[in-house]
Amino acid sequence: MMNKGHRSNLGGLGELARRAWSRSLRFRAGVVIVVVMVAVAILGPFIAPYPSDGWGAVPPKAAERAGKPPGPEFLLGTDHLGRDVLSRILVGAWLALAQSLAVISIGLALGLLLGICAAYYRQAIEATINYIAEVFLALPAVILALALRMVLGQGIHVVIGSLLLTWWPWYARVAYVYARSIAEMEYITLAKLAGVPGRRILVRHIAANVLPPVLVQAITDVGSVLLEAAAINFLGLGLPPDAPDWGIIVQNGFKYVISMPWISLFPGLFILLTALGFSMLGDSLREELDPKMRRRWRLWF
Amino acid sequence: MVLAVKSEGLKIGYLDEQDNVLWAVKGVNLEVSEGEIYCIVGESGSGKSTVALAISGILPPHAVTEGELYVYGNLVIRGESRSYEKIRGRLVTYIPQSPGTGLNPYLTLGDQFYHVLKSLRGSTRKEAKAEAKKYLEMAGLDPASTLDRYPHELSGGMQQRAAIALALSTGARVLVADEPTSSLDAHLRLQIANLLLRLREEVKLTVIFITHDLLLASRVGDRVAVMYAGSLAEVGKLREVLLKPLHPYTSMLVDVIPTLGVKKQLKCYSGEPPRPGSNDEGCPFFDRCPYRFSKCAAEKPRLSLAEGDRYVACWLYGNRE
Amino acid sequence: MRKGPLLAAIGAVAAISIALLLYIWYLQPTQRAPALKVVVYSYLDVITGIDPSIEDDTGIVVLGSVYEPLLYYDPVRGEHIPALAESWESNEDGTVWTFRLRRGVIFHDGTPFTAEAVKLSIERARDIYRETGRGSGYIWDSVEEIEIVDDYTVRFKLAYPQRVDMLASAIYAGYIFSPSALEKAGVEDPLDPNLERWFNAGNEAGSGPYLIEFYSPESEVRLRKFEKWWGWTVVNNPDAPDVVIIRIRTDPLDQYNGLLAGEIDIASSVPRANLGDLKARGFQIINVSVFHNYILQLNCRRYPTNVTAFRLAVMHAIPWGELVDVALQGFGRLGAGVLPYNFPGYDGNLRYTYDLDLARKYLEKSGVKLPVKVEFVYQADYEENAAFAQLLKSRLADLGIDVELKPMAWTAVKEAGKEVWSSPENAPHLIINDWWPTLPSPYDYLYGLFHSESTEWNWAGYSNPVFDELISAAYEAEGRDYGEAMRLYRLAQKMVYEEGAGISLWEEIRPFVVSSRVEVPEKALNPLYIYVIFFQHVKVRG
Amino acid sequence: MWRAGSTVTASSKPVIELKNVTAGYYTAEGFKTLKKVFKPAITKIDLKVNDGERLAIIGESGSGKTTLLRVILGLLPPLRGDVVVLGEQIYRVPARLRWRITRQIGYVPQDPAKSLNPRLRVAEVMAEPLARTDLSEKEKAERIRDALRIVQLHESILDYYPSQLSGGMMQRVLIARAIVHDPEILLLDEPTSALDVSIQAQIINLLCSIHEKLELAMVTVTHDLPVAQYLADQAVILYRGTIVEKGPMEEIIAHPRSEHARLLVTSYLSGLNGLDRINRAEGVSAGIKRETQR
Repeated sequence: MMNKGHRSNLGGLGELARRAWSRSLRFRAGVVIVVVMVAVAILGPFIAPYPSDGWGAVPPKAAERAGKPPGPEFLLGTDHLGRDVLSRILVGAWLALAQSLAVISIGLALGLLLGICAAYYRQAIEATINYIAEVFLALPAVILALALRMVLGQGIHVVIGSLLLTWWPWYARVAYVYARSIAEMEYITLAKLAGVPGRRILVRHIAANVLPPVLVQAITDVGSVLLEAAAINFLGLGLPPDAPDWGIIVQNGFKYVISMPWISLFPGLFILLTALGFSMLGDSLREELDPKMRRRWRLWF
Repeated sequence: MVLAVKSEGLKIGYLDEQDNVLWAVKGVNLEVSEGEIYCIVGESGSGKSTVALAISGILPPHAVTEGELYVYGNLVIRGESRSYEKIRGRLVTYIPQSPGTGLNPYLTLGDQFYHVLKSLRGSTRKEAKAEAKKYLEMAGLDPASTLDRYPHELSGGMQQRAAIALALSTGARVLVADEPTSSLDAHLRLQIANLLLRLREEVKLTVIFITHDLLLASRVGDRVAVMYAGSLAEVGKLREVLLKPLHPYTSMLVDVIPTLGVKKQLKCYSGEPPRPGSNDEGCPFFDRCPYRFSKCAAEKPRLSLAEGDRYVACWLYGNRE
Repeated sequence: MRKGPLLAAIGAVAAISIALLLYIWYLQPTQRAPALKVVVYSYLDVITGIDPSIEDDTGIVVLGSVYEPLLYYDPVRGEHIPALAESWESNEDGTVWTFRLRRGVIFHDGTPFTAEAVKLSIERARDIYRETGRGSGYIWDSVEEIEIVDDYTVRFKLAYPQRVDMLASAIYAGYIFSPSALEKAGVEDPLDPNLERWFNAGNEAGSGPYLIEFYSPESEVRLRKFEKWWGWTVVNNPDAPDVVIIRIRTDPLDQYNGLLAGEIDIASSVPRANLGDLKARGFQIINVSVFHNYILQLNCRRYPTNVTAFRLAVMHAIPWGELVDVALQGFGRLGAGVLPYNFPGYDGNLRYTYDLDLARKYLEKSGVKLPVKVEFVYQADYEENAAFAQLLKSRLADLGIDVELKPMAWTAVKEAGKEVWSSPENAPHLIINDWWPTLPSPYDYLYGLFHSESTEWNWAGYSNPVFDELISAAYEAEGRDYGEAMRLYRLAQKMVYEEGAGISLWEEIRPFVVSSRVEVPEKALNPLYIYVIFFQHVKVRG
Repeated sequence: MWRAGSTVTASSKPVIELKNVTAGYYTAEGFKTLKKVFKPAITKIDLKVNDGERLAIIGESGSGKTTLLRVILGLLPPLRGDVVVLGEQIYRVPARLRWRITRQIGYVPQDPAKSLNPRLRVAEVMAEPLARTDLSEKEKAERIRDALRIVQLHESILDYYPSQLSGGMMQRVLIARAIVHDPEILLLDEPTSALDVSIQAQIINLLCSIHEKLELAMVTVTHDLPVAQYLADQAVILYRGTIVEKGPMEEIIAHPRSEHARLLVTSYLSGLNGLDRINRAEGVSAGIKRETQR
């Protein structure tokens, strides 16, 4: 019989992270990757060897510099317009993080709010929110991006808007499911009987318990959002074509993938690495929240 | 006499998140004779359910074992290796705590019998139906009204009976019942207990009855093993153990159980059972024992013969090897 | 034993299916018809239509093999090649032209080719343009009457002198279709829109060496050899393909992959960066310099590009020296003026220099306050456009001009360009137009791209009555005094250059990549009829 | 502390009074119509709990005891009938303000693990019932300390999260929370069913002593007859939504009149006969003492 008394502790995300750090190699690896990426995002424009290349400017004498393979002068080579690929990637890091974090944070806030309200107030509010969430859940982000692109024109708002519209219902749904199970708990009844005001019940009892698992989910999702943002930009629906977005750099290099594979390869690797970092972080945190997950994982391998 | 179940130094633990082993069962020697109703009594965390899982061969993969376990002479646990191929579902069968979980909710009872019997013996539908009738009747159910029903159409007590009938139809000789009555109402408990008694008489079934309910055990059991913190505290004939408990823990159990119609004062024993993975030195009951003395803290008592065929793990009884 | 029947059933099914497969495999070689010679040609854009009188865009890749004009023109040698007409002559002042038609030609539906078809086809093209402004029928504007002298002689009577031999060999609007098309489409009037609908539904009434077997303009067009074509004895090519598949592959990389996979035999637009790789793999690369140039047009009706000095500043900020290398990987020729190299009226002196100091001076002169933002629209799937756009943006940034890049699909580019006439404030400041001529005359370029009435393609919104007057005069002079006409064209072209309304950025050298099983001889490609492969000359090996 | 059934000293002012109460749930029925059908869980219940009284509501699963509990707690408006709690018609009070009455009920739910918010420390849990009172912070702290003393928990527990507590400690915290604001009624829902037997005894004794000290009305809802006989003097036996028997606890155990009560009582009489039980009650510990003396 597994011991009931030794349930995992929910003493806050900080506590969770501390435990994950001490136990999980994956968590540590994830933290290292994410910290490095954040550092790159902040410092990128300053440490890039050719900052103006990074921002998308084609250098003078572009023809001479174009298509150089990785070497001492250009560590990751140059693209077909003679821009230093490393600088492009470093300068673009903040864009990658800004797009995905903006989507995640706004989507999370919106989803939590609506999901919890749906679970707590029930009835018409529940039905309406769930219906809307379902509709948006069924829409692929790329199609939405296409529509937004038509209506609003090009720009970062297309990326963030379309991803936001497809991600908030996911959090609303996750938050709703957690909140529903928590609303059934006796401590909610106890609080109601004791006259605890509704808003306090919503915040202290329901939201406080919904937040950790949903937040962990959100951390895991950063990678997915990054990939989707890259995909939208890759298709040319989002940012302008000279923006240092990693997806756009991959797309630019795609036509030269045979003769200059480094143009697409390195930004692709950065996308992969960042996504991996966040999902490692989220996965190991989730295991801390729910040790059974880890069990299953162990069994598969 | 054939021993239905025998264990020697059986230890079972689970891997925790850091891959440390938390021992739930810490060296248990059991001897269950054929045709006996053998009760294992203990509180939560005593390891009684883990023993039940080990005997019925359904320990989870992350469990760790040591020692030996025999079922009808078959060595099923030997050190870290476990092999249940020959006995699981054939010699031994398991009844879980909540009656619904033992049955497939998407099949009628008749179909469940058919699937079980087909896979075991290759029975046809007709044969399976005949068998099902036999065992349902044995379990005190009316086959005509239950064979075509789905589990949710039956009451809790009927579900548990059906689960027992299904278990018996496999031809199992040993039935491991893990708290089979704890989710049932009081009068249904009695019926299940009587059913087990009757089956023991009719088919010479060996029943390993896991429960925390001492009074219920006293109705059905021939012998009882009292478990505490993963070890056996006392083993003996049930009646003798209850009427004259030797181990202080057993006597505490007897003291604190409210009995209907006898309004004795319930004795208050402070403390709670130790959590798994806690200090293993000395007697596990040391903290709560009213009769403890210095030796108890230093050395863990081993199960040894106290009087007659009573085995007690307590230094009060000299712990003679 | 209980499992017996089931096993037997499975065994029987397995045995039967194996036997069946063996049988099919055994039969296949004997049942197969004599191997068809198939050529797959991949083309970059969707087909916009196949009405022989109206289509003036990508439909040419189909029309070129299915229909025939009276004459073809070889711009390199500067001579005409007879097609449906065998000989022709004009009167002194070039106002009456007589064409003698080829005998024994039949259309795909079996109807014979006669003078009636010529009159119907050309009048339809001319009249549709006159009535709706669509298509390239304006080239027949001078034609007043087409007289059927006899079944195999037609006479063109013109309102003003023209080189009808040039018109007849135009890439668009000169295709002859069978009068039986009217009946099939159920129309009486050749201008009935239902006839266009009938054509665009995948029907045809041509006389060319190939006929349409399957038409799906977004994905694939299949052509089959027309055995009764009059020219087979002339070309004498027993290895000509029996089936031609025109496969639309809008991603250049797709074309590359298709070549590698053996799904494509001739590709028109693989990424230039991959050509070296293809060459190493044994593919043949035919560099065709085509009359297809990319023209940067500047919006003359919207601030700040409506200021001439500003436009000239932009022109001098373009790094002309490295343009072809960066944007086209060397596969091109730097443009000059508006007309392509080798084309009548070409003037290699009409080039700007890359001179930022000069550009700054013009900028100062323009009085445009910096920083200023301009919009730049170009076709997204043309890699050279994207590369040029980023190059230009960087150089204009050096001047303090911020360029907003707006890559779009071709149809959207066209919509945006046309807006310069309807709502210039919404039209982009800079736009890349690409042009291939309908007829071998400078008029085609200059009228199409810069005439104030050419609202379809004059995306600069350039409107200059003197210019309009000049090219009309030149056009009229063509039939009378070709030298004088060319002089006037040069003058007009120079006006555009000096006002900076537009400039030819580069002319394409189009690398056709051909797999080793196909041979594309020189005469199968003609710079005037861009993208058209004259498959009757193509040889399929093996 | 066990106390004799005859020591009911309270004035007979009723704190809970149910008159002819029928309550239940609406379930959707039918595939096409989705008609809502009322399924009564309790019918025509008359119940009176006097101040200071100890009452057990005994019933097996499906007898309607949970529904009854929810009706008393103001969570489920009955179809018909009056529910008077502490002198007020609880369902005439708007739901928003009902807490003013329900706060006077100290409620201990069935499953301690589900009844404590894992994100709140014990101190916050304990303070909840005091939130809308006009006590000063100091008085509140005093109240909490008193309550903890009564349930025999150390003050240091206030800094703990529920996950750091054992099942027995959680139940004590919940009991302390239920009495911290000095309620008129203590309402217990299966107070020991989730606990081990050795801890069950601790809690039973604790509840008895609380009743003695605070002199409040104590209502225990349970299916466990032996536990009920310690926690109540009066009993009500519920069967299929109706009260089949009511009266003094001992009377019911000794002479059950209704058929269901008889079944219930007999099923709890142990397999060991009564003589054995008495013997055991007296002699068990003696046996061990004998051994130690030796």
